[in-house]
Amino acid sequence: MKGLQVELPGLSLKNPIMPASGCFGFGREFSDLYDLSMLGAIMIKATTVEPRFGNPTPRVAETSAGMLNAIGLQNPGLEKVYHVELPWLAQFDVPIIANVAGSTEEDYVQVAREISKAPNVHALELNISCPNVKTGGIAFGTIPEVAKNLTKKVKEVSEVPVYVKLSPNVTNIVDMAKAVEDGGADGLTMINTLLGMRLDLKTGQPILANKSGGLSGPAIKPVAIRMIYEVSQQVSLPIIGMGGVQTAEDVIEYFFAGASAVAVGTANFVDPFVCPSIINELPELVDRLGVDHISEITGRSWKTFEKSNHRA
Amino acid sequence: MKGLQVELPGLSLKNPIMPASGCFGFGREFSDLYDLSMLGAIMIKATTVEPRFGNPTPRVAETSAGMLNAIGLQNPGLEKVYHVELPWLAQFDVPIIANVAGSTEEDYVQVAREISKAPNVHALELNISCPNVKTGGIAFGTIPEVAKNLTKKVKEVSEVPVYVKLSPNVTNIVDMAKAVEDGGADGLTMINTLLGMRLDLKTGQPILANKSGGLSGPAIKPVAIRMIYEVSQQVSLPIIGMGGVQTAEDVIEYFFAGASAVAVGTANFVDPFVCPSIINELPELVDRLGVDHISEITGRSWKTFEKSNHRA
Amino acid sequence: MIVKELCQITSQKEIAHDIFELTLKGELPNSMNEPGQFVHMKVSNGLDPLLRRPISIANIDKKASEFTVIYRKDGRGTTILSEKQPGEKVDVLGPLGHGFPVEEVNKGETALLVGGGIGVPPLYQLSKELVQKGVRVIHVLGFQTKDVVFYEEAFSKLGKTYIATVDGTAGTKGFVTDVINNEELNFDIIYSCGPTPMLRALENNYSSNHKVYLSLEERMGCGIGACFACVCHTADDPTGFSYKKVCSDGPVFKAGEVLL
Amino acid sequence: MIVKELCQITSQKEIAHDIFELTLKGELPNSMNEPGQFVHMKVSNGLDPLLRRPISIANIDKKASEFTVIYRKDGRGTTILSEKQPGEKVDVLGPLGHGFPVEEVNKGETALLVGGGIGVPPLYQLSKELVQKGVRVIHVLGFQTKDVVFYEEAFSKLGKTYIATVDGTAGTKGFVTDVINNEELNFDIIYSCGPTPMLRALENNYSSNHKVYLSLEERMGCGIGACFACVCHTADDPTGFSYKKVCSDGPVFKAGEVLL
Ligand SMILES: Cc1cc2nc3c(=O)[nH]c(=O)nc-3n(C[C@H](O)[C@H](O)[C@H](O)COP(=O)(O)OP(=O)(O)OC[C@H]3O[C@@H](n4cnc5c(N)ncnc54)[C@H](O)[C@@H]3O)c2cc1C
Ligand SMILES: Cc1cc2nc3c(=O)[nH]c(=O)nc-3n(C[C@H](O)[C@H](O)[C@H](O)COP(=O)(O)OP(=O)(O)OC[C@H]3O[C@@H](n4cnc5c(N)ncnc54)[C@H](O)[C@@H]3O)c2cc1C
Ligand SMILES: Cc1cc2nc3c(=O)[nH]c(=O)nc-3n(C[C@H](O)[C@H](O)[C@H](O)COP(=O)(O)O)c2cc1C
Ligand SMILES: Cc1cc2nc3c(=O)[nH]c(=O)nc-3n(C[C@H](O)[C@H](O)[C@H](O)COP(=O)(O)O)c2cc1C
Ligand code: FES
Ligand code: FES
Repeated sequence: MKGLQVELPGLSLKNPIMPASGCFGFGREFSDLYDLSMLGAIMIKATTVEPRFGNPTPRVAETSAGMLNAIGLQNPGLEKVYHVELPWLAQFDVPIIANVAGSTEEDYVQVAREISKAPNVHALELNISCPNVKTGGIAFGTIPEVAKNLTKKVKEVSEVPVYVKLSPNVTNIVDMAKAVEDGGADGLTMINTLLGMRLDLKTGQPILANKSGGLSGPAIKPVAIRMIYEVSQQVSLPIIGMGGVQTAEDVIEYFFAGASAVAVGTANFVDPFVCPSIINELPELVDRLGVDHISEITGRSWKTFEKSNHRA
Repeated sequence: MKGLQVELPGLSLKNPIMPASGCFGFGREFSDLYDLSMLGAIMIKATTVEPRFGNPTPRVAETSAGMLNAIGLQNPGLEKVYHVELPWLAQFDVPIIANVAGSTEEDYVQVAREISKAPNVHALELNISCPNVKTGGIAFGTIPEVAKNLTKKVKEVSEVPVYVKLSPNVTNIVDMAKAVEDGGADGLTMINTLLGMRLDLKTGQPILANKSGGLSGPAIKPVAIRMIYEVSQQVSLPIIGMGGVQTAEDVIEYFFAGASAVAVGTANFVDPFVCPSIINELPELVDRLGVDHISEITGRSWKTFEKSNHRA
Repeated sequence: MIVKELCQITSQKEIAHDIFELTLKGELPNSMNEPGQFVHMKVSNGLDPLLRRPISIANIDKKASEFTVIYRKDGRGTTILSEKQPGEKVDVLGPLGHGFPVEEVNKGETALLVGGGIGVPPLYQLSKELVQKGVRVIHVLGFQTKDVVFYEEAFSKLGKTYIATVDGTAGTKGFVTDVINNEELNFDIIYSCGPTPMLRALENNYSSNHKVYLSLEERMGCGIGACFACVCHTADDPTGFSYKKVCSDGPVFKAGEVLL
Repeated sequence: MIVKELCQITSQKEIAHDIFELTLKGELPNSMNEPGQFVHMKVSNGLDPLLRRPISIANIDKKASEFTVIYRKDGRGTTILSEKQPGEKVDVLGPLGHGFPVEEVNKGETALLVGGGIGVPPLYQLSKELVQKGVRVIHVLGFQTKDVVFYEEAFSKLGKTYIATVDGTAGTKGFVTDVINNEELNFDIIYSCGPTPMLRALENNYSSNHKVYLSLEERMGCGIGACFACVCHTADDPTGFSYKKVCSDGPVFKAGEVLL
């Protein structure tokens, strides 16, 4: 659609809307509902070297304007993703962003090296921020130096641009962003979930079998907007924004904050048709803002421009 | 009310419910609505050495199941709080917890020394975590060593027990809690607001004049519960929990997580009668849990106990 | 006294494009004693939206135990409110703040009531009370365009009523200040509610030789004076610590009292 | 085919204590082809609550373009649902999952339908379809107590119906398994839906020499197989990587297929 095309490292997007990793599986379920080729891109479920079953159930719990999940990176493993899921996805005219996860540096490097060879994988998303995995992985997402080194290692082997997915569970998000920029990242995706918990009112026990989980949905949007606002002013990498996006208006808010594209996660569970709906509604909103192209509004919140008077 | 009395350092509470700092002013407005003596305690608005006007307006913005505020610690200053507000509050039979803020160590020490002398101030709440003040203050709430030293200094001069209010905007909340425990804190209050932002859909500019603000309300409750769950297992200080409490059920969830009392913030704006309502509803809930005293359920989420089967 | 009450909707009408007139029944009207006060309304039972919405009281009918508000369907909250049907209940906190001082004008004198857009509603109850007191009232009401003009007839019944629209589709083309100048209106006091630029113009042009009372608007949290969301500087100390809260000290202030 | 539709409420009744029978009209029933499937319902327009609620389809009336669900008013979502009135619309996603295989039993054979609490509803549509096929049906329905028993008469019209209550206030005192044992029931196949301990007992006691189909329950996110919230291990690989999703592979599984 006119005015929605976006060019990002490795990605030529028809429009800036894509489902977020872990909220769309490998696309099969949604392919029964609409044509996946209409999406800007697809961020597929995290892939690890070996298959993972993930955490025991319950794996989700509802919260006020949000939800907690502790899926635990369930996935069929690199080989099956590479040989079954990606070739299946190749029938659609849509670039794939492969979400790469692991518990050691070697894990990440191996998945990145292999999966970046798939012809329809146009970019990697380095998941250094999954809160639901117990091993040492937390350091990747919270210590700038560790994140930088991991990014470097992955960049060395990847055949496609590498986006790093930042965790919001840090004191200083700008430091993390700068570190992965130094490490050679081509872009950022942010934010992953906030760490949260809910307790059952009868037993007193955590509702999630994993106890804590990742908080997503509209509740976290103000945190994401703030972080993107800060980071986009301090690094020169493009940002794919996410966290609580439900409507085309939310997409505009993310662009204003500094995002160049937007991913939709939890909202796919509330309304499986949400991505096509947003894509349909965007052109009119962009039009109303008086710009020809959605990219023109990226960072408007902090770029100087003629303040329009909007008081009736 | 039977079963609701709570004993905490410096505080003998009729019940464990108190308005949170900044959400109740100095009590005057609510005193027209109900008898303040029915509250467990009152956490008064942050007090600084000098009067502060605070930030320009707009100072609040609504978010999904939450709100942002950037009041900027507006207050009449130590002298007026000490000589006018606290004596006025002395007419009620309710212990006051004085919220102490500043931009330098000296500020904190001076306010703490003076305000702790007021006869109805039974405890201090060290606000090392206000996100809406631009000066170097952020270090107090995010660097364990700095927080520890500040706590120590304040403890040296305070005539009443000192609770330290933790910021959720940190990578590791347990480290912060341990640091202030080492510094001699008598208790913790947690959590303060998450840093967030909202943008106006017409102008693209932040809605708050201060740009970013503190996110409070039900949206943040899962984050608070998770942090209290973690911290209460790692330190031996009592915790006054807060973040999105709206109902008596929420209070129970905080106790399960590890809190010994609960503060109500944003909910006072939605329903100014919320504190008395919660206090009225609590006894029945405690009763239904089969305990005599609400303190018995503190930390039930992580303490071993007979799991009750609650499946119908 | 501030009361929180579940009031029942007795009528809800769209009286102009996206402008709704909502009448509610309950005990609340008994506590309403000043025109220009407002109520703080919870438009849904749950958390979405979370906060209350401040809306001015446009009409008080103590005999019927009813009061009326007029609001523009704008964002999420007012949209939800506009979908409510007679019979449904709305959680209302009020009456809040201090209204227009009717006692500042005497029987036989003339009051100029200047309203802009959704600032017009509270002037209706004010006008009724002034007329009852024997004050002559002149209304100058400004709107964006013809489609959003409301209550022209109701105001006309109380006194001379001028309409101005920005695009000239109804009444005079231009701003309310143009009308006041062009018509060479004479008056003893101004009461006004509307956009800040309008209030500022009135303050600048008339407050030196007239009594002028202005009703302000500000984003609110609590609505009762506790959260400090809605403060403004006092005019005599524009950069200092002294302040007024729009919700509890206002929303009506004497011109020159606070910094606009 | 999965459809998302705003269906209109044609009736809502409390048929037992906190148990509601809700009938909805729309195109959706045309896509419903298996008893035991479920719908995923958004009980409010806004964000509170955020997620959909899975509820089994209890009755399908294609001619009237209606379907019925029966649910217990439990938490926030079902409470909001229970307050809705005929004429209001509900956002329904469905039909979801795989239901009970009617083809696994032949005309003239006997099917035992075992339900527990809010697991009873999907058995109603199943029973109707079995009877229509010429299968003899026996129902054993367990409830906590008399007040929450529902559809006893409706099931009785289709076949022999035993009620058990935990406290003995209606039917036999005890569990459904007690009834099956005591009454020495004979049957060719079991279909069941209810609490996991009940399903586990049926699997343990009968699956070695009967066909047994069980409908499972799990906390859900998407309801369509995308989020991996609702997975369970397969029985042949109880600690491995193989899994089934309750929402899209189930909710009905053959006993022995997945780990209960
Ligand atoms: C004292 C007072 C009296 C008012 N009287 C009237 C009236 O009689 N009729 C009428 O139509 N409007 C009136 N307003 C404005 C009215 O409060 C807003 O239009 C309304 O809050 C918008 O809510 P929303 O959910 O539709 O918009 P949203 O933009 O979704 O609201 C988001 C948040 O911003 C706040 N907000 C948005 N616009 C305003 C505004 N203009 N002023 C204050 N807060 C705002 C909302 O209260 C809410 O907290 C009054 C405002 C004040 C302060
Ligand atoms: C396939 C399937 C079919 C079902 N069919 C029926 C039915 O026909 N009648 C009926 O009364 N109930 C049925 N249930 C259970 C029903 O989904 C829950 O009672 C309902 O979701 C509770 O929502 P709530 O908002 O009232 O409770 P809350 O406790 O407020 O819900 C909070 C969250 O937990 C989830 N949740 C809570 N209890 C359950 C549960 N038992 N199973 C799954 N999720 C739960 C909710 O969906 C929601 O996401 C079914 C569940 C499943 C999985
Ligand atoms: C059920 C679920 C599973 C997720 N799995 C992954 C994952 O595998 N990899 C990843 O990087 N992020 C994962 N996420 C995080 C989302 O991609 C996204 O960053 C986050 O949910 C915020 O967006 P939202 O609020 O729109 O959901 C998952 C989120 C949810 C809700
Ligand atoms: C308007 C507003 C003002 C606040 N002012 C203060 C303050 O002065 N000092 C402080 O320690 N916390 C302040 N807080 C934080 C609250 O005390 C509380 O920690 C936080 O809002 C979370 O609780 P809630 O979700 O119940 O509001 C303020 C919060 C709000 C909403
Ligand atoms: S709105 Fe809270 S002080 Fe005015
Ligand atoms: S509920 Fe999402 S996969 Fe089953």
